Amino acid sequence: MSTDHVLLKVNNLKKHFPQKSGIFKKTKNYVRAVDGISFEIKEEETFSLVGESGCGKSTTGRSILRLHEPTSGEILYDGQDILEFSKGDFRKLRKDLQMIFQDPYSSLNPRMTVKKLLMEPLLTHHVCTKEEAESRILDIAQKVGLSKEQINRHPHEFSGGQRQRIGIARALILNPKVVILDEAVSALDVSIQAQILNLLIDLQKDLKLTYLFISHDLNVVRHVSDRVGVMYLGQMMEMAPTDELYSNPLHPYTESLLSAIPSSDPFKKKERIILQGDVPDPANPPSGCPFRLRCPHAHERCVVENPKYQEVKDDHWVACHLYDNNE
Amino acid sequence: SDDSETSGDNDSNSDNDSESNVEQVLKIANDQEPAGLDPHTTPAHSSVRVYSKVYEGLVTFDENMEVVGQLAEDWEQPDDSTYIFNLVEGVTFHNGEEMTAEDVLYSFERILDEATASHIASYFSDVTNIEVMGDYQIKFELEEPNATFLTNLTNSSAAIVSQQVVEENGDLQQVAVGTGPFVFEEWVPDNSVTLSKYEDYYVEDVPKLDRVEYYTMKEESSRLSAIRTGEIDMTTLTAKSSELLDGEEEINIMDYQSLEYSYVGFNTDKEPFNDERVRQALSMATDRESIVDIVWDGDALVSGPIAPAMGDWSIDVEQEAIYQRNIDEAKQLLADAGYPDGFSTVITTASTYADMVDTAQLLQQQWKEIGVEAEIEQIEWGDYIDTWSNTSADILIGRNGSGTDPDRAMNYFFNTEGSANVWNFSNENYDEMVAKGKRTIDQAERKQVYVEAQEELLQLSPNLFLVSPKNYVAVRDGVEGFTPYAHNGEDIDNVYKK
Amino acid sequence: MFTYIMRRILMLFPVLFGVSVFIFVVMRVVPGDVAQTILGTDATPAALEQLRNRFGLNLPLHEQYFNWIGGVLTGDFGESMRTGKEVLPDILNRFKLTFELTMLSAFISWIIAIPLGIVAAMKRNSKTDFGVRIISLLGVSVPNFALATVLILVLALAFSYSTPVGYVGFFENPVRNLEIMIIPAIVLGTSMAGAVMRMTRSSILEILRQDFIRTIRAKGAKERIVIFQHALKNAMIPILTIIGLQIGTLLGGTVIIEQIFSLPGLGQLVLTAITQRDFMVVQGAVLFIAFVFVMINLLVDILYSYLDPRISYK
Amino acid sequence: MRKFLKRLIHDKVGLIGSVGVLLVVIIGLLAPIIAPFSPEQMFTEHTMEGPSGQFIFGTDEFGRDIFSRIIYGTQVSLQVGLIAVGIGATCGLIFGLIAGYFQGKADQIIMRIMDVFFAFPDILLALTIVAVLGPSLTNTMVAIGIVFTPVFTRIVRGTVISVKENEYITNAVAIGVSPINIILKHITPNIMAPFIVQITLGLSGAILTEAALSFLGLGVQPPDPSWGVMLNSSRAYMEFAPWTILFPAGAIVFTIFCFNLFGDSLRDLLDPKLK
Amino acid sequence: MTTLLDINDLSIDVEIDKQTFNVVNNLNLSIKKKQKYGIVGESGSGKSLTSLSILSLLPDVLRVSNGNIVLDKTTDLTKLSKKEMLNIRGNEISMIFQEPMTALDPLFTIEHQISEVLRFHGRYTKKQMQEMIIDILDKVGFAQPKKLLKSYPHQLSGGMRQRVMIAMALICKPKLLIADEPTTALDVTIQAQILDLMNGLTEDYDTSILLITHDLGVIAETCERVAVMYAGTLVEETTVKELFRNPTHPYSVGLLDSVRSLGDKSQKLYSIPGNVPTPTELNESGCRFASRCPHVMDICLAHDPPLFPIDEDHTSKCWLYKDGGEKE
Ligand SMILES: Nc1ncnc2c1ncn2[C@@H]1O[C@H](COP(=O)(O)OP(=O)(O)OP(=O)(O)O)[C@@H](O)[C@H]1O
Ligand SMILES: Nc1ncnc2c1ncn2[C@@H]1O[C@H](COP(=O)(O)OP(=O)(O)OP(=O)(O)O)[C@@H](O)[C@H]1O
Ligand SMILES: [Mg+2]
Ligand SMILES: [Mg+2]
Repeated sequence: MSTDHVLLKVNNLKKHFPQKSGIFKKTKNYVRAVDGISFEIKEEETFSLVGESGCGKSTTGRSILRLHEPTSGEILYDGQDILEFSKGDFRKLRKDLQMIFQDPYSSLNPRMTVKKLLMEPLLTHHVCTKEEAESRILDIAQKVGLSKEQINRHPHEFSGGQRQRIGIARALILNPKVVILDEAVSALDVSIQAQILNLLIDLQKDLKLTYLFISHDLNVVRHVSDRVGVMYLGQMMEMAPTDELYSNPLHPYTESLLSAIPSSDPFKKKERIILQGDVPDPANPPSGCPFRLRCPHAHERCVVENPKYQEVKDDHWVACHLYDNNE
Repeated sequence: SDDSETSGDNDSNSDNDSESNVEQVLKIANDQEPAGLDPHTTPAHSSVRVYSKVYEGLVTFDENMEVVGQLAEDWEQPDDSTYIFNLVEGVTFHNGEEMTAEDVLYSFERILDEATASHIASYFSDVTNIEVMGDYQIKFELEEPNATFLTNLTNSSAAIVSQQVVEENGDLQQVAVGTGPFVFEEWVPDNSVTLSKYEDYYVEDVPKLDRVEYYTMKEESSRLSAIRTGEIDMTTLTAKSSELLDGEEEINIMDYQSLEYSYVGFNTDKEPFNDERVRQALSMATDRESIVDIVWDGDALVSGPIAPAMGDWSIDVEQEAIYQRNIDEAKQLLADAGYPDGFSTVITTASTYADMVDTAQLLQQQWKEIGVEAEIEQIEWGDYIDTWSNTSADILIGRNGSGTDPDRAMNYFFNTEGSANVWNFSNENYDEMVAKGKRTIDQAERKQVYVEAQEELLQLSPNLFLVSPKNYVAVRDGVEGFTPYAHNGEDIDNVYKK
Repeated sequence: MFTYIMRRILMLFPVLFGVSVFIFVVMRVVPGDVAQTILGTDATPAALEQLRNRFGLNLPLHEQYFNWIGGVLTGDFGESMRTGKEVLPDILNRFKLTFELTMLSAFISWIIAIPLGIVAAMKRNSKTDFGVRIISLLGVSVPNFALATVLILVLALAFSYSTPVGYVGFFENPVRNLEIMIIPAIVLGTSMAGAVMRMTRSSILEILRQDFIRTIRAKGAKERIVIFQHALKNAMIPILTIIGLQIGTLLGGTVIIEQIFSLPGLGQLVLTAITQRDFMVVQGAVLFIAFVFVMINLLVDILYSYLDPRISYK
Repeated sequence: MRKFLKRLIHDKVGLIGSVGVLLVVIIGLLAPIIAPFSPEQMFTEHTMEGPSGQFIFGTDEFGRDIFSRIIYGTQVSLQVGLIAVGIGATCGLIFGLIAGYFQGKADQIIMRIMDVFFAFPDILLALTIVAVLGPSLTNTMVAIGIVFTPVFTRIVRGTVISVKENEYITNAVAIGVSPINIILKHITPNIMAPFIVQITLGLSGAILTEAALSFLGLGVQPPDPSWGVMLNSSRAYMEFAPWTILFPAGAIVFTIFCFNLFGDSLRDLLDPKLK
Repeated sequence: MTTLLDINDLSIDVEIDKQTFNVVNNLNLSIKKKQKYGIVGESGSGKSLTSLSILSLLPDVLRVSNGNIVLDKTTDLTKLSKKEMLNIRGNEISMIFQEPMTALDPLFTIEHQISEVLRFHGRYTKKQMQEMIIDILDKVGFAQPKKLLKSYPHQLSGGMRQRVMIAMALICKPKLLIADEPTTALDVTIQAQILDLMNGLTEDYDTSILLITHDLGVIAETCERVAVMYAGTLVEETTVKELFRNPTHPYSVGLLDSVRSLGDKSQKLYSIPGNVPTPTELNESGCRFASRCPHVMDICLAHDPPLFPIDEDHTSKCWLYKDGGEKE
């Protein structure tokens, strides 16, 4: 599917949100939402980020689009570090980097018609004249399965699935290269979710898109991605091609995550690893390995030392002391 | 409650009820808060009504507005410009100290001292020398004969104060220690002032009251309701409200012609008001009767520069041609002055006084008929005073007290040099007339001077003199011995409760 | 908590500084001259000049400001130009009345508004609700000076009653004091009640829609407990906000009522001072009112944290 | 919009409010046609007459027709309300948008200034402003407008901050829309609901404040027939000419009542949470 | 096993703008003692309303228009007075909700909120209550239950809150626990934790469970019997195993297909075309699924099918099974 050309490369990305308190707004502490992650996405590939709520998936996605200014790190799009761009210049680059949002209800301005919503990106980037825009709108609407009559309606007149199609059309109308899908189907019912996923997969092929797919639904991730990264508490725990990851998880966290997926088969009761405790607060992460508090294999070393993130097999990366010797 | 008690008393044992039974406390409601208590620096009427009960001057007016002695037993005039006063002996200040000629000297020195910034300093600016001739004798020497000197001395602000008290307190704004019939007790700002009887007062049997309480009640409706329910014994009212109380059995309304008159003042430097024809035209366009009817409910007299309450001093203005409404002639005058189609102007007045605002509205309508289109600008009191003193308005509506001597009304307001001549008005002939009035000691002669001066002034019309209202006092049954006069509307020295 | 309060108090300074500059400048811009208003029409120019000098009105503006504000910082608010009295004691004295009036009115408004608001919320869309909404709107629609005047007249004519004259402080004679204050407080209270009633109704409704109310019901709670323990406590935060604002506004907004009922409060002081151009008093009083207003906001914020464990100030 | 109107009509309370508001506005617009006399015309023969066939609300102390004055007063009061609220709302909108969208320093500065005004008691602030500018219709409007600015600023700022949380704003940023366009096209239309509600409530507040200023003698200038002026100047006659106060008071209460009803049900209708 | 709860012909109507729409239509189901019963269906199919109606917790605009809900074969819950219902709630039947973040009153301590249940339904001393609370908190897996007593909800994570909810629901040892999407808002690992806990505890307490979810996987892992709902109607009812082995109703089939095809990357995901109709869009007569059904027949448009028995333990509301048994 994908070419070998690395389109997007994230190097040691960090995003620390200052926790401001008091009226003097002194920064007391930082939420280490993303704490040094690296990955790369090849052209026309789907790379997924999974992990529990609050582990920093969205922050990663948003940092890439500079919807938050990252604290440090590099984000290379087609070889150029986008963090070097001025805000104004980057606004032009946004044409290539688009995003589809989780909530189809709140991510569309309720006061604009579909047509206006689709027109806005075209006008913003001056990519075509108004007349051309009309035909491009009709074109993309048809691609995502919206009829000609529907484009004069307001978002609230559509169902969730249809709204998500509008969101997709809006992101794709500029012919972007990279699309970040932050929980793009999580809010939808199963059968609607299936419709949208089919659409996304088709569009990727048609338009040669590169996807960064963010989700906590491991079944969905498995279905759409080429490679998967597992995040925990702002750090990358494991990264591997999809099949490798699902069939041969190395990190204890990945293992428990996969075992926790409710299987849709009542006949195969599998052995489940039930983790104790909750995801720690990223403002006060534990010392050493971030997962150690819930890890069934935790030992002393995990308390003092954060395991190195290393490639243990071909294209299979993991950060766990269990694999330290597998150099 | 209080009122049922008092009224019950009155009904049951009306005559044989002795004074001792009733608390001799008089409660008076006023519409304004005293501005301060220093008689030498506080001209506000709301203050005068209080400090005039505590302080006394050398002389005062009797009921007939004749000058009689007060702290001065009598006086002699070695020549027309010298006065020697013999003081009453044994008068004490409320702090027990005796009042002597030294105190009189100190009081006038204080008035004349620029640092005091006294508003009546100008009254005595022609005093060249004051000399203590003994403990109970003092001499005043004037620059030239001055017919107004004695009248000026009757002013409540020409009060005799105690040097010791001034020195103890810095000024007299918050304290009041005089020789008068009442002792100052307490002032609760924006609420009340309490006076009590001065037991050692030098006049026998005065005062009759044990205590007087003045309450500040700015709202007419509150005063009305308080007098109705007997919360207070006495209050001043507007004509309209006094009508409301007419029917009430337990309340008596007393009225008297005031010394005030309302006027329209012009900036006589400014076009078109620098032309006396314009001013005359406006006078003829003014329907003073309807001001009497509408603004004052019929209870006012058309007035010239000297209010009718001044008796003989004032002329009968009703017959004056310039007081007759005559639209045609007014238009003719305007046309002569070069305004055949009238003009537009602004009438400025103080928002604080409803009667001024009402008058302005009436004039606006009346003047429309000769083509004068006026806008009304109401300004708030502080601003108004400022506007008045700077003559920054073209037309100002106001009220003047014509004082107790015609000199004030004539000289002070309209002499080219007059301190209250804010109208930029100047007429040599007129200036001579009023100067003569001031110098003339002979009463009959003096009167004649002022009759002529008034007629001259009406013709020149630097102001349009409008009407002089009545004042009303509502008094509850049981308050005896109260008679208001134009020059002393609130004399309570002989008041008692039954 | 303590440090929070201290910091908040520090934060007062910029606002109060702004208020002080603003009122100072405004008072200098206002047309009208204190000397002239004091001395009236009979004053000589020399006397006027004398008076202006005495008040330091001839100094450059910034010097006047720093003289004043320097005094204020050391607790010396200067002297009234009109009466020569010290400004701060006078303000504090008047404030007692205004504060009592404010609190009394607020109290009256709560005992009317909160129960009615609750009832309206509980019987949403019923006749009762409709009635309560109308009453509350009428409450805010009637200008309180009109209500006061009508009330004075009706009481005098129909019941031969008028509030006693002569103000006495609460601690001197509580009964008489309350008798004097009750009618004005009722007038102010009814006009405040409308807003509180609306806020109570809508926040209770809002709370009743929340998920946790369903949980409480599912536990088997009686409606009484749902409303009074849970809904009301949760609704208190927005209600408190509006109450805080109202009390703050009233502190400077009782002018008219004070005037009508002849109460020697802060409002009258300021009003008289404004008309007489008594700069020192206006400046001092406005600064003081602003200070109290900000303090009340602080108090409300602190109350929040007592009510709501989620709000904690450190 | 049609749906909205339908719901408005279904809400009885709102219906009364909207009809009332409409009525007041129409009366204001058509004042010269409806009023039988000029508001300033004095029938000196007919002072202080009770309601009659000729003067249906009676006459005042100058013999002016109270009915006509009230009708024209509608114009004045609406004008005070609209312009005062217009000033307050416009300033509030601009400040609130800037403070809410850009936050940081701009926010700090704007909000601190607003705090200063907010800490000023309303009436005193209006009073001082009118004292500075001098009382007149225009200055009253300006004063009330300034008094209202902090309230509008706060409401706009608060709403902007919450609207900014919406994903569609992030969406627009992600697409590359410039801040100006985000404010104009995405934020402004979406803060309108609470803003409009505040406007309707502000209108009634302005009319009341004008009346209060008139009480203190600082409001609209006679002979302009503002209700506040009428109410204030006739308080003295309440007892023997109750009509002089009854009708202006009624006009104020009715108008404010309707504006409040209208604003209240608008708030219910525009608040998605209450649906 | 004896029946615990019988829902007979339950219909629920909603009133919008003076118009009445039907949102739950003639629903029948019955839960046995100690049984774990699941209801699945897409969003808006009426699952929550059904569960809320059991405890008369429906919002004002909604009301039960037909049918009854019988507890223990004796008590008709729809006929109970308000007071009698208070006795059932939290005591005989308790309920937990989807959103753990908002289901607890933010202003009261955990202890207060749990102790309320005890106070509403019995007389205990303070000490007794505290002991009982500590005991149940311990059971739901809190390591230091004592410390938790004085905490406020905002100090807890979503999983912890949900466990508090479970503790609250079980403290009176209810006969039935209704769990409306108890884990939807939670992460998979936490979800596993909670489901595990519910499974274990209800066994200890002999409590039946009515589990509502849209996740077939959750049903498969937890429940014994299942009802599939679509647009306010029950379309299929059987054991969980039977449903997965032999789904009969075209909607159930579609649902299972879309879930299962997720595994298979090579194929297109299966999806049922169209959307669940909103109450206002429902056509009066005919099968509510007809518009999206791949097997739609004339009769489906005209007449609403009854529940046809497939076999003794399996019913399906589809004209295809008019004659029972196998698909045509
Ligand atoms: N704007 C922000 N300011 C402060 N903290 C933030 C902000 N956005 C996110 N965080 C914190 O950063 C952490 C990571 O958040 P993020 O939204 O990236 O997680 P996520 O993996 O996307 O979770 P979810 O699955 O819930 O969407 C969380 O603890 C969150 O509270
Ligand atoms: N308060 C209400 N007012 C009006 N309609 C409602 C109300 N609550 C629910 N409905 C309607 O009733 C239908 C069933 O709702 P219900 O909440 O039972 O669905 P659900 O199956 O629980 O869905 P979800 O999975 O989204 O929770 C929906 O179409 C919904 O629109
Ligand atoms: Mg996220
Ligand atoms: Mg539900």
